[in-house]
Amino acid sequence: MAKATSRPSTSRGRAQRTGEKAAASPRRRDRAALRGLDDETLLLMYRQMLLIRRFEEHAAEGYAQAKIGGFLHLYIGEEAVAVGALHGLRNDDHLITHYRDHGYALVRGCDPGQVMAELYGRATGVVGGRGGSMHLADASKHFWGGHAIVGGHIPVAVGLGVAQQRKDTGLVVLDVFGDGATAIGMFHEAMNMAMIWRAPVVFLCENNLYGMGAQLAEQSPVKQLVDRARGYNMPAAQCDGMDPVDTYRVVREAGEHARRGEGPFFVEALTYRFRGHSMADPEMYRTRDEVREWRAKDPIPAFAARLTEHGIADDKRLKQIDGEVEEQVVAAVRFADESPPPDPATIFDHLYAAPLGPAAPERSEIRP
Amino acid sequence: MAKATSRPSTSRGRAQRTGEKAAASPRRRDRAALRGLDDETLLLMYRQMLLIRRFEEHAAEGYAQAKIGGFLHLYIGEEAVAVGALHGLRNDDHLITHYRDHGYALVRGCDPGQVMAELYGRATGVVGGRGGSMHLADASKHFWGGHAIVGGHIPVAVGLGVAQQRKDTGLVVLDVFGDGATAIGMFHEAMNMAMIWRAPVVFLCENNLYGMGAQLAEQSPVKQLVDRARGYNMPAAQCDGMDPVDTYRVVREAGEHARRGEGPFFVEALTYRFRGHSMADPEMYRTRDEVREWRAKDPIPAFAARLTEHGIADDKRLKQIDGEVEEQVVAAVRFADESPPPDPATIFDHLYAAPLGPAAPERSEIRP
Amino acid sequence: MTVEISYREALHQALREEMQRDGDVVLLGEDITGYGGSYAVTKGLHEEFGLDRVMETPIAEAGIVATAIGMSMGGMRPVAELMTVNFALLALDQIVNNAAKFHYMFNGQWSVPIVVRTVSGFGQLAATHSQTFEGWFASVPGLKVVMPATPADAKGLLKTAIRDPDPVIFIEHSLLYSKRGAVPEGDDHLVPIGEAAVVREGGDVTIVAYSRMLLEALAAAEELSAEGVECEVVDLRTLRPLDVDTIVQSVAHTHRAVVCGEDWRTGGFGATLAAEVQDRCFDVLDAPVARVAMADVPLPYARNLERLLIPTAHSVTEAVRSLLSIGGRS
Amino acid sequence: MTVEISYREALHQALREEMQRDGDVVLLGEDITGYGGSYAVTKGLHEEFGLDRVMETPIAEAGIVATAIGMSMGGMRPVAELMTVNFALLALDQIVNNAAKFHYMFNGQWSVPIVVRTVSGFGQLAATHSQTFEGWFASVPGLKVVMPATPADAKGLLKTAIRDPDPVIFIEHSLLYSKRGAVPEGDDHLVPIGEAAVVREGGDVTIVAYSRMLLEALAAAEELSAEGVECEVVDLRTLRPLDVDTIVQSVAHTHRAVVCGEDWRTGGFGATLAAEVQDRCFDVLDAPVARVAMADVPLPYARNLERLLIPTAHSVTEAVRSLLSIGGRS
Ligand SMILES: Cc1ncc(C[n+]2csc(CCOP(=O)(O)OP(=O)(O)O)c2C)c(N)n1
Ligand SMILES: Cc1ncc(C[n+]2csc(CCOP(=O)(O)OP(=O)(O)O)c2C)c(N)n1
Ligand SMILES: [Mg+2]
Ligand SMILES: [Mg+2]
Repeated sequence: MAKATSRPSTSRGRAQRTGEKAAASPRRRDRAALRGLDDETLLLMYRQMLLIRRFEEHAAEGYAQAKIGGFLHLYIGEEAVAVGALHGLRNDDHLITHYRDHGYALVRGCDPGQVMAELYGRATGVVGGRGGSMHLADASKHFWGGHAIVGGHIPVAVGLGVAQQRKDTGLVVLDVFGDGATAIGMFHEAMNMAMIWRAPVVFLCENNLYGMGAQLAEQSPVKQLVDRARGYNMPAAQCDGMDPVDTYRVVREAGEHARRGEGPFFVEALTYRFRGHSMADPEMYRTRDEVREWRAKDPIPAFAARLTEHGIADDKRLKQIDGEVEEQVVAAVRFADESPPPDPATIFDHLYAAPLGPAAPERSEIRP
Repeated sequence: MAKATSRPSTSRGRAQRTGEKAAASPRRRDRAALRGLDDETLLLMYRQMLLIRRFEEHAAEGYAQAKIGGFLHLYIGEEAVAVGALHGLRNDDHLITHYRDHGYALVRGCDPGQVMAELYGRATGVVGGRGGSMHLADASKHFWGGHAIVGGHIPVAVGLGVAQQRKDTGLVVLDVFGDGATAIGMFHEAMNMAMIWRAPVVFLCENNLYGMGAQLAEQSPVKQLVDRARGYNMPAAQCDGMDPVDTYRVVREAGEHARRGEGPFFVEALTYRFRGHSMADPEMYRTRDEVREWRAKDPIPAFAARLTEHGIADDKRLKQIDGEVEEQVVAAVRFADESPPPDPATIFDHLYAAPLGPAAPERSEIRP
Repeated sequence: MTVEISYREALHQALREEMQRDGDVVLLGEDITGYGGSYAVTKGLHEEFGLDRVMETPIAEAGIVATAIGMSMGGMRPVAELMTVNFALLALDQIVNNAAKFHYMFNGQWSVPIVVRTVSGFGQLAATHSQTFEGWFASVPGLKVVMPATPADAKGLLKTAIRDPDPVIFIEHSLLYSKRGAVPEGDDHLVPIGEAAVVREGGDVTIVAYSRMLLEALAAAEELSAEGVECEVVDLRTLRPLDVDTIVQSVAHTHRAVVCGEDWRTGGFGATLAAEVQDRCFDVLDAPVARVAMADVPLPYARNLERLLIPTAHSVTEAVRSLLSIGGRS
Repeated sequence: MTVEISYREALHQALREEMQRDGDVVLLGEDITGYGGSYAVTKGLHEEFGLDRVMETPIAEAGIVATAIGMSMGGMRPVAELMTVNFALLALDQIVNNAAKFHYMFNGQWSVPIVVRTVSGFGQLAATHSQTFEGWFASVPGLKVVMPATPADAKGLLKTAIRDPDPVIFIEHSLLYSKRGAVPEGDDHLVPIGEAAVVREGGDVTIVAYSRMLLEALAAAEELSAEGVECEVVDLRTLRPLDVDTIVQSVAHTHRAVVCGEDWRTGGFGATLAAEVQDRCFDVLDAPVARVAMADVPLPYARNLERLLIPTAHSVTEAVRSLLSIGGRS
């Protein structure tokens, strides 16, 4: 992966080049691609992808049962991105994402029960039932949310990055957003400012080919989103967002670049969402064939196959993990379902961090 | 000038290449550079640059005498850009600019008296005294203003361009802004949308090296602003903004590209403002030496020298033009000074284009 | 002759008819083609009119409104859709500094005949997606602001807005899209901008409402009528220019007023109304102008909390009852 | 002990002292270094504290506020400068959806201790550069909004705002920068947010004002006093949270109120005040709450037109006189 390239190289491109020159069998090559990671980590990655998948399948059920309201944006199909990216960084590196955030929350270590409780709008949710699916957060884990205004959080990450610099924390910021978000002004302002200040930010663009129903191909003048980075002279690389290990590698390199003080880095993860944009999506804008084609690349069975092929786990172990995860998610649903809704008496809490004193007009207006 | 290049070539670059291969003397080369234009046009260019210069010198006086209020942004030093650019396009091509707009208004054919009257805030001003220096406009000449929110007009030009396309007018839009404006979100949204819709827009960025006091070098991750275009896959070129003929050529090519339906084009004019950002500018951010260096490239004497050198005009003719222009400007000042202020009874006129009917609360609130 | 259709269908018809009538009318916005429009108002129009007249845009709210403004300057009649009014904040500079001002500041040289269609509403969408800013829009000189409550007004006002030479902010309501109502047949049903309607007569209290709150107000009036309290209900329909005379006339005989909205109590449109009514009706008022509004807090996601905060018919009846408990002045 | 300094100098001192006190306090904004700050408030600070603590930004208002928000989440105390309040429209999404809401919507996990310094004012700057939006900011739950009128309050409130854990919109006034006044000496002069001050006592009319309009109100009160009319003048200082009690107490003994601002009459902060005062003081009011505000029109450039529109002491005296001509209720 080239640094500060004017023509960003892609991880795929590199893999191809390796392929050309080497005589190694595909299987040998793939084992090499896994080699940076120990078996435990690989199994953890598998477990995490599965956790996201099962969690969301149950969430979809909860939505169908009207236990979950509002918008529910599933990450199914894209699990490898969150898993790979977060493994590429330190656990305390800062994380801020758009609304498609279940995967990031779970991998970052939020309790699945509390995440499900948030979706259920319960007092035990990660943000007390105030945010729902789009606004998961846990500041103690340096996970700064889940944000629902497209692009709105992108420049916030730059400020977080500048603070790491000033305070010399050695941490970087992972700033996650979709392909559709690259059109909005705030993306531009953020990319530009991050470069000017050399902020340690990894811009991770999840290119799942669609905004809601808007096709990237028709809504972008550049075919590859890494090309967006060229207007800022920002180094950039693509990764295979259906492969947690490839994503891990690219994001790790991007993160180390930023951590070394060399400034921001743009990563484009090539991925696909198997479900609609949100549960309300009639999905008229893409063909069944296209969806089928991508489903064939499902990151979970693909990764499972690699794990067994390389003897990292056998089917039994994978089944066991499967069972454990399912149990965990069922428990999470139960926890959510049994949790109480937020106490109406708390409705004005945390409007301000400082006590308002005698003025406090807000409180006097409760008329529930 | 390359079209749709990923690495935009610059007009300067091209001139250098020409220089390398040819044995022609500098003077021959320069004559060639003028050749596209007949003597009359060249003399008109000279006259127009001079008109802007003299007009603004008198405006500065008017400001000192408090006849002009608010912000006054002088274009002195940058005259070659407006003159060259507008000669590169049709007279009825659409024009929209930022607040540094005197030059564009005058070259587009607004009456200097009415422009000065606008600066004086008089009823006879181009917009009736309502806009002042930053908001000159004449829709009948397809000059859609002077705009004071940095970046705010840039995407408006895209809409104007789309309308030309839909109505098949054969016209293009010249969209003028400064280097500082390229950082703002609206610039990005405009560049992106213009490419998606192939809108016939020439984005003309006047790179005078500074925002107000902010140095481009410190506020931009790209050294050349043409590089900004790369993130949109938009063809781009630089021109020498101290030379009306070079600017003319590049903008003409850009305009023809757009007119042919090939989409937008980005032009970076390399220029310098000799005066402060506005009359209020203490100019602490740049050295006298730098200003002196650029003043040595003053486009007006430089162009005069070329005209005489090539026998297009002799000193006498130039002096005559000088005299005529001075007379014209003095008359403009007189016209402005003798014009009445706007009638207070008109103060609510044109708030809406449609009569408001009985509701019309606005009118009832006049409490002058 | 009328026909019973939904608010959504009424809007769809208005767009379709105006596009048929005038080739300069074009739509632009996010997800208005293949996705079908996030509230399905534009569904199918791109197939009928083609992608040149139903323009899918990238996610760039400022750019969308700016493009519409520029197109209007080029002789077109663009109808820009902002997916929800929450995202309008990103386009506010374009709306306030360009759309609202060009006609005035350039001395009437050109106007900006655009419509910005957008939508307010709720549904557990949480803090950033549950706001409404009509009070802000309505404070901007140069804008017209329309918020229809019924299918008939939705259709008639949208058609008028499209033909209007000034910029119109047209705010729909997500909870009204499926409501049905009688709409005059034919393609010449126009409702004038700037005229309120007295939709129920009564002598005890004036309730001023618009958009969804009109339905809540009517439900409250019905309930109160059973108790012997007769409310006069005014549907504003247009917030700017405000038909203040209709309100004043009503308050002149009821002596009491409740103004209803969904934006925040502090600084919402209800404050504008209350300020105006107390000013013009001081002598006839027997009680302060009461406001039904959103409490001053971001809307939380949890269903129970959301329900506590969203103003309803119940909030209106409570406000009316508490007004009536205040003794007359004379 | 006090010292007489300008409003500009008071602000400068507040920034400097807080930066000396707390290394996490940083400034960011356009042209605040080499240019010296467009109103010279930050002049010289980059030399004293270096470019890491006085950060020049590109022209990107949304980005500036967002950066400040992110820095605050990273443990810093950023003071962002938006060159004028007109440009704040471009950052409104960041202010409303991020700064104001994070603390609430993420359930108190973190707060956003930023100050957004900006400035309103006039001076033939024409339509887009002569607006003020305090009524909008003050309607947003989660924000604090401060508009000092005097050097002492400018200094004391800015220092408090910087130490405050919530986002504070701090609006200065371009026509006040050169006004001088007594400021307590030393670096511990703090003025609490949320407390209005009765700056002149009187029994006939309450005038509520803030920022530049306070000076106009005081001039009006002086003039009216010569005629035997005694005005009580309340300087709000903070618009949110609003110290409504101080206003109510004053109106309780004057029975009349004029509220003054420079934003538009329709939907401006004056409407918020009028709505609130008529609600809480209905029984004691002898006349409607009068508003002094900007007429509902974009401000034109021409000097004579601008002068007609900007509210002045004269507008205040006129409003008071017309209030007094309205007979008492009892
Ligand atoms: C400013 C803004 N505009 C529009 C929307 C509505 N909206 C929500 S998600 C979305 C599509 C975003 O697509 P992308 O960035 O590719 O992310 P993805 O959903 O594919 O992960 C849109 C238009 C919004 N939330 N915010
Ligand atoms: C949105 C916005 N932010 C800030 C300003 C204040 N401002 C006016 S001009 C200017 C500098 C613009 O520089 P540039 O775009 O390079 O144009 P130039 O003045 O050099 O021609 C700034 C910051 C503004 N008018 N609008
Ligand atoms: Mg996407
Ligand atoms: Mg410049």
